[in-house]
Amino acid sequence: GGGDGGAAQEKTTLTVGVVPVPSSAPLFIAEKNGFFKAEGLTVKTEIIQAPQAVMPKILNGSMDAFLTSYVSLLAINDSGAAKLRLFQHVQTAAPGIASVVVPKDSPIRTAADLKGKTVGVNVLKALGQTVTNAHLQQAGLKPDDVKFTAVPFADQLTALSTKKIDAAWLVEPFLTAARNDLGAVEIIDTTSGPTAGLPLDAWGVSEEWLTKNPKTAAAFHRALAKAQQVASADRNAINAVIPTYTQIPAAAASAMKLGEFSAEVDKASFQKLADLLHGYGYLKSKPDVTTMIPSKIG
Amino acid sequence: MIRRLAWYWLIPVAALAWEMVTRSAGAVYFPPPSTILARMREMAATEDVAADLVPSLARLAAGWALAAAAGVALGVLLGRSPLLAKLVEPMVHFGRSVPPAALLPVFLVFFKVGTPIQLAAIVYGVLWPVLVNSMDGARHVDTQYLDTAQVFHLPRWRVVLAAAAPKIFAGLRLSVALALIMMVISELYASSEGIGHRMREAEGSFDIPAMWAGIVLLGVLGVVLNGLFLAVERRALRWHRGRTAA
Amino acid sequence: MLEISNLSHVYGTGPGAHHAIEGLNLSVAEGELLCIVGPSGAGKSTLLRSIAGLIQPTGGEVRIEGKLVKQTPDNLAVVFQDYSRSLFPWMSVADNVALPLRRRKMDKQQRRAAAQEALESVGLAEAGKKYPFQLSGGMQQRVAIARALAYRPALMLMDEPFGSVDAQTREDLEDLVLQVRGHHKMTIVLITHDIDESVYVGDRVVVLSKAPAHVVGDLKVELAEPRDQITTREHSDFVHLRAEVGRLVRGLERTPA
Amino acid sequence: MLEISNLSHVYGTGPGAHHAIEGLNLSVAEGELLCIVGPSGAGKSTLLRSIAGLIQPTGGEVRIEGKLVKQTPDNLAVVFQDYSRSLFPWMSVADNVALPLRRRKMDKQQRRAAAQEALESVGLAEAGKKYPFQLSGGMQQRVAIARALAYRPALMLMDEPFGSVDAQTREDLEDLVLQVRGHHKMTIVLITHDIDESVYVGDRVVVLSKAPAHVVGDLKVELAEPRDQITTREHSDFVHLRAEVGRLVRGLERTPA
Amino acid sequence: MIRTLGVLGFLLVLEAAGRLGLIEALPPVSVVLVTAAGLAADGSFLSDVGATLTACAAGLLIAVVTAVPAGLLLGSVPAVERSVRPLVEFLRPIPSLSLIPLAMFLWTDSHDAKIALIVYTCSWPLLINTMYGLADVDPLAKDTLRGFGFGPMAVLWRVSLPSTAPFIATGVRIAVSVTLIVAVSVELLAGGGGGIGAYLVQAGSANRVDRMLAATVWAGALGLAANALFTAAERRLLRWRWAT
Ligand SMILES: Nc1ncnc2c1ncn2[C@@H]1O[C@H](COP(=O)(O)OP(=O)(O)OP(=O)(O)O)[C@@H](O)[C@H]1O
Ligand SMILES: Nc1ncnc2c1ncn2[C@@H]1O[C@H](COP(=O)(O)OP(=O)(O)OP(=O)(O)O)[C@@H](O)[C@H]1O
Ligand SMILES: [Mg+2]
Ligand SMILES: [Mg+2]
Repeated sequence: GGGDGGAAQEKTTLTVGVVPVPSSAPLFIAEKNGFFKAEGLTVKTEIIQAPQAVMPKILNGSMDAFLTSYVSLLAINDSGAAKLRLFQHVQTAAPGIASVVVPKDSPIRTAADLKGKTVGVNVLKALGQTVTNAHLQQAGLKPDDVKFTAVPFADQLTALSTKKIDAAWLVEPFLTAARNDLGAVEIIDTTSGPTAGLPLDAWGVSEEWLTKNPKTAAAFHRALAKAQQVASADRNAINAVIPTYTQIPAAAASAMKLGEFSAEVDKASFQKLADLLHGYGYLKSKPDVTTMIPSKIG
Repeated sequence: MIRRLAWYWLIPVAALAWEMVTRSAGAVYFPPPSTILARMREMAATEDVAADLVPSLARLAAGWALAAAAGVALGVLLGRSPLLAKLVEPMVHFGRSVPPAALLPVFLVFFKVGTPIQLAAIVYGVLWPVLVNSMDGARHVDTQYLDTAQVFHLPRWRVVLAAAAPKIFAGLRLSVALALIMMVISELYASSEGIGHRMREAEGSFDIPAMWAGIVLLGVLGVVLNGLFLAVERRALRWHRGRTAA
Repeated sequence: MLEISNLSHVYGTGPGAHHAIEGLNLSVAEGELLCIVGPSGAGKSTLLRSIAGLIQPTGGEVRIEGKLVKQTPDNLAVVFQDYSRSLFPWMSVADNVALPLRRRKMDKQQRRAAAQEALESVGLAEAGKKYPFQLSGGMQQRVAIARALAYRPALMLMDEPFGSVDAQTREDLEDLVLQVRGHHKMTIVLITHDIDESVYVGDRVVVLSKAPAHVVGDLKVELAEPRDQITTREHSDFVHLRAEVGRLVRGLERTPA
Repeated sequence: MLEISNLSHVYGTGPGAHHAIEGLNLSVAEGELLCIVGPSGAGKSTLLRSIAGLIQPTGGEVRIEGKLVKQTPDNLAVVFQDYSRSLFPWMSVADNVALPLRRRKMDKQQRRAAAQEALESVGLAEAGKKYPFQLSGGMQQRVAIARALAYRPALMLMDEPFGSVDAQTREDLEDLVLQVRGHHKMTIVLITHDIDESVYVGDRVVVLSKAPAHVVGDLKVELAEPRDQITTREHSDFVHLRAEVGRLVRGLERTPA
Repeated sequence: MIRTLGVLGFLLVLEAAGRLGLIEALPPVSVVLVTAAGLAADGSFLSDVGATLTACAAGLLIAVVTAVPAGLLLGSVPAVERSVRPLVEFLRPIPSLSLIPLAMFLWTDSHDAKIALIVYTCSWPLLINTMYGLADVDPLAKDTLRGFGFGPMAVLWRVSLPSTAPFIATGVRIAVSVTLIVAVSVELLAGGGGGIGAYLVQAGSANRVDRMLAATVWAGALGLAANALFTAAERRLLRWRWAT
């Protein structure tokens, strides 16, 4: 890519919603390495929790792009409230980064033991419940055999250690904390087996934004893609930026297990995720993920 | 009866105006009332509404009653005892400024997920306006009433309660709507049924008419509960209305 | 019964402090009806509040039956000067009168009857069901009197109890107080601005000075009993005493703020 | 100046309704000082409120200078019976007195001076900076009087304005009212329970019946001017009139509730 | 003095409970307090506090200047009150959290959306308390001024408003903490342009429970300070009330 004249771009200042998790790292790598500047872009970030809450801002144009999980992307598109497009893939799951855990003295030891128990997930009818369901089914249980309840990740450890829930679906860095602080035991690795290799997070934009800002989109995409290259090649680059926009200390950032930062999403895995979600009834209609991946940006 | 209903003229007028505005604006987040009503009818037909309403309302009633009783009792106590007030007031003003959402980890330590934690959240949220109004009301009771009570050795707290009633009722009036709000908020996390849960679900899946259905339902509940409350208040404060009607 | 020694009271502190009472000594015998007269703002109500234990005087002491008054003593009733604010607006008139009787060993029926009787005695037989705000000023004042009378206290403190009623009713109420006192052996301290009244109802009249209040005159009233509105007031002793009290009151300068 | 014709007022409706005034006719000439006496609960305060336009009588009409009273007429002041509640607790005494003067063309300085002057005239020169609750009952009542006097209204309505002050102060205030009236050409309607007072200050005394109130006596008081607390009260005309009013008042039965 | 004792006692009890294992899973109070103290030197946290406070102040100000007059209107014209009541009662129980998407949609600036939600939520205690205060005004006080020929507006301004002031003051004190709660909650759930809530999101994503609690302590402490400020102002403005 090259920094061709910003004058031709529809807009040069972008507001991007970032979730303070490792997946947002490429954006900060791009910023740090001056990729945005080279494209004549100024990127402002706003800390968000999940894209659902900022959809109004996407729709009224006050936010340009945002970090989203694939599940959210699918859910939002399914609702018909907005047409979202996958702008740049970020992270694909690797084994051991999201698991169902139980307290160390819990009698629950296998997926089958979860029958009739309460499992905490961060959001209902989303990734956690979906991947857990897949493993429960493998263990011969029906999704209804387990009661899911929504507890924010940050509060899951408390809920788990005080036995207010029986098990929790956790991701990094909570997973490490659960292991280290509570001695929690992993009973299901939900990013392996039937749910291995699912795509996790990506940068999303609205279709409307894409058609309205083709030049800006191209420039922004070039910068992000470049940063994604850096991230996939050099774990240290990720480690270096994480403490700048999250409260994860440098040491913990380096020790954290991460998924795979690749350039492109694997369409088959994306479709598999969509099918799982639809299969459990979390999506109304069966989606075709290819429609969400723009053929060419710019 | 008809005369009473006539006072509700503003509701259809507002609904009509809203319908026209939303139709012409066509914003996704603001569906016209007709769409919302259609969605409500659809939900009523296809889903077990009672299964969500009943537990929500039961928690609402229990939580409100607990909070109101505790708020009035504590408020009057703090209002009348300067020593006690000094001792605990900082904690009160601290506590009431903490967002209930941020207190979830603390609640999680003490209460079981489900109804207990939801009840706790409702009580916590509703308590404060009742407490602050009762406290302020009890603190500034006309000294002549207190002197009279003292001379005749009348139970002081009853005089305080009656004299502070107008202000206590202001707090209670606030608390009714607040209880509905807390009912919803308490169901946002750690819950799998109830109106709030359904509203969050609707929000999560961008079922905007369903989200508005929840809002409308809350509004209607608010009008109904407030009507009940005012009926009780009219009886309790009859003396007050008569006296202050200029 | 009542011993007040060297009583002083100062409102506020610092330069804005107001000496309401200074070095006041007074004693009232059991069953006596003492009238207190004195200029407006002298400190009469303050004195009465000290006796009732409603304020802690800043100096001296009040003893009732030998016991130092710290809190409101038992078996005492007060008719406040500001009667309208001493009736509870949230209760009917009858309930207002009956309320203190809860401290007597009476059941609800008896309380109600006693309240009705007291209301009748002040000419308000039909007002029981009304609320205070529905009564005229003078009627409210009579309710406050009825409440105190129904209570039958050992010590009754009355702060200008007849200020808002017409002449005829006033006389009736004066006689009512005399009669109740006779029947029930009450000790009564009555503050009044009406010099004639003080002599007519009092066994003794105490004249207070302007603020800070202290006793400037203490007259025993020895008039034929039972007293009678017409004959007593015509009697030369009455006329003489009244002039005497008048002189004492008038002897004081006009009271400043 | 003031014409009241066939005035009636009923409080409440239905079986609990109370007829306070019925078919009352009365007229007051410009500059006249009319005293109204009548039993407690008769309807005197109700009458006064109707004149002031504070209540809409249920029947009949009140006219001031020919104009039907619907709202409170201009240039009128009221001293309420319940003076303590009519003073604003959030204002100093001086501010309370000065407040109505905002309707006069006066700047702040003048208002303050007028308030101070009025307070001095009622013997409260030094109370201006205090708050009402820091005053005794009688002092509060005098503040209410000062407020009305400072306003210099064309029509002044006073509801038992001297009920809570001592005898000496009461006489001073009576003379003050007479003097102010003379200086400023006010028309005054004064309700009182003191028959002597009604004759002493009034140009005319009207006696009301017990509720429902109507006029049962209307006496012209023709005493030598200027009046004087000692000589006027000694005068045989005074004694005669007083007896006459007394008879009219007493002629009424004891007022029931 | 007594206040300090009360707070100290409370903290000691909490600390003891934590140390004795009665409160598992949460860091002890002392740790939270030390973290909270540390935040005072954290520039980015302080700018978050600033963002939250400016939104609160703006929201409260707008709410007071709209809700109090509205309350005065509703409280003094019964026909208007009866007509508007159903609408008010319809709106009051709608949680501001449910309105976040709508506000975010209407206001392109997150900060403005946050202020709008604050205004919406904290108007109710002001409105209701003003109305109840108005119903509590002594009619004789109003008659007094009417007797001097003052018009309805003057009576409203000079009698009803000062009489109602204690109710309004209570409403303001309730509203102050409501502003904080709404601001933080909006920031927490929807970004809302930085602030303590955004800090909570960051701390939560990094599993820093101590920091989350410390930031929560800050929210409470800010509420406490605001309450002290408003109580002091009330004591000055409503001196006559505290003297009796
Ligand atoms: N607000 C009210 N509601 C119902 N009845 C009332 C009300 N105000 C007064 N009354 C009744 O009207 C009658 C006349 O009252 P009013 O206050 O005019 O008497 P008054 O002549 O001023 O008596 P007083 O000398 O005792 O002040 C009384 O019997 C009283 O009970
Ligand atoms: N709460 C108070 N604070 C300050 N000063 C007060 C207070 N109460 C009364 N005073 C002052 O104390 C003095 C005596 O008041 P008190 O009420 O005892 O007078 P009083 O003799 O009853 O007069 P009155 O006959 O007018 O009722 C007055 O000058 C008054 O200003
Ligand atoms: Mg007094
Ligand atoms: Mg009267």
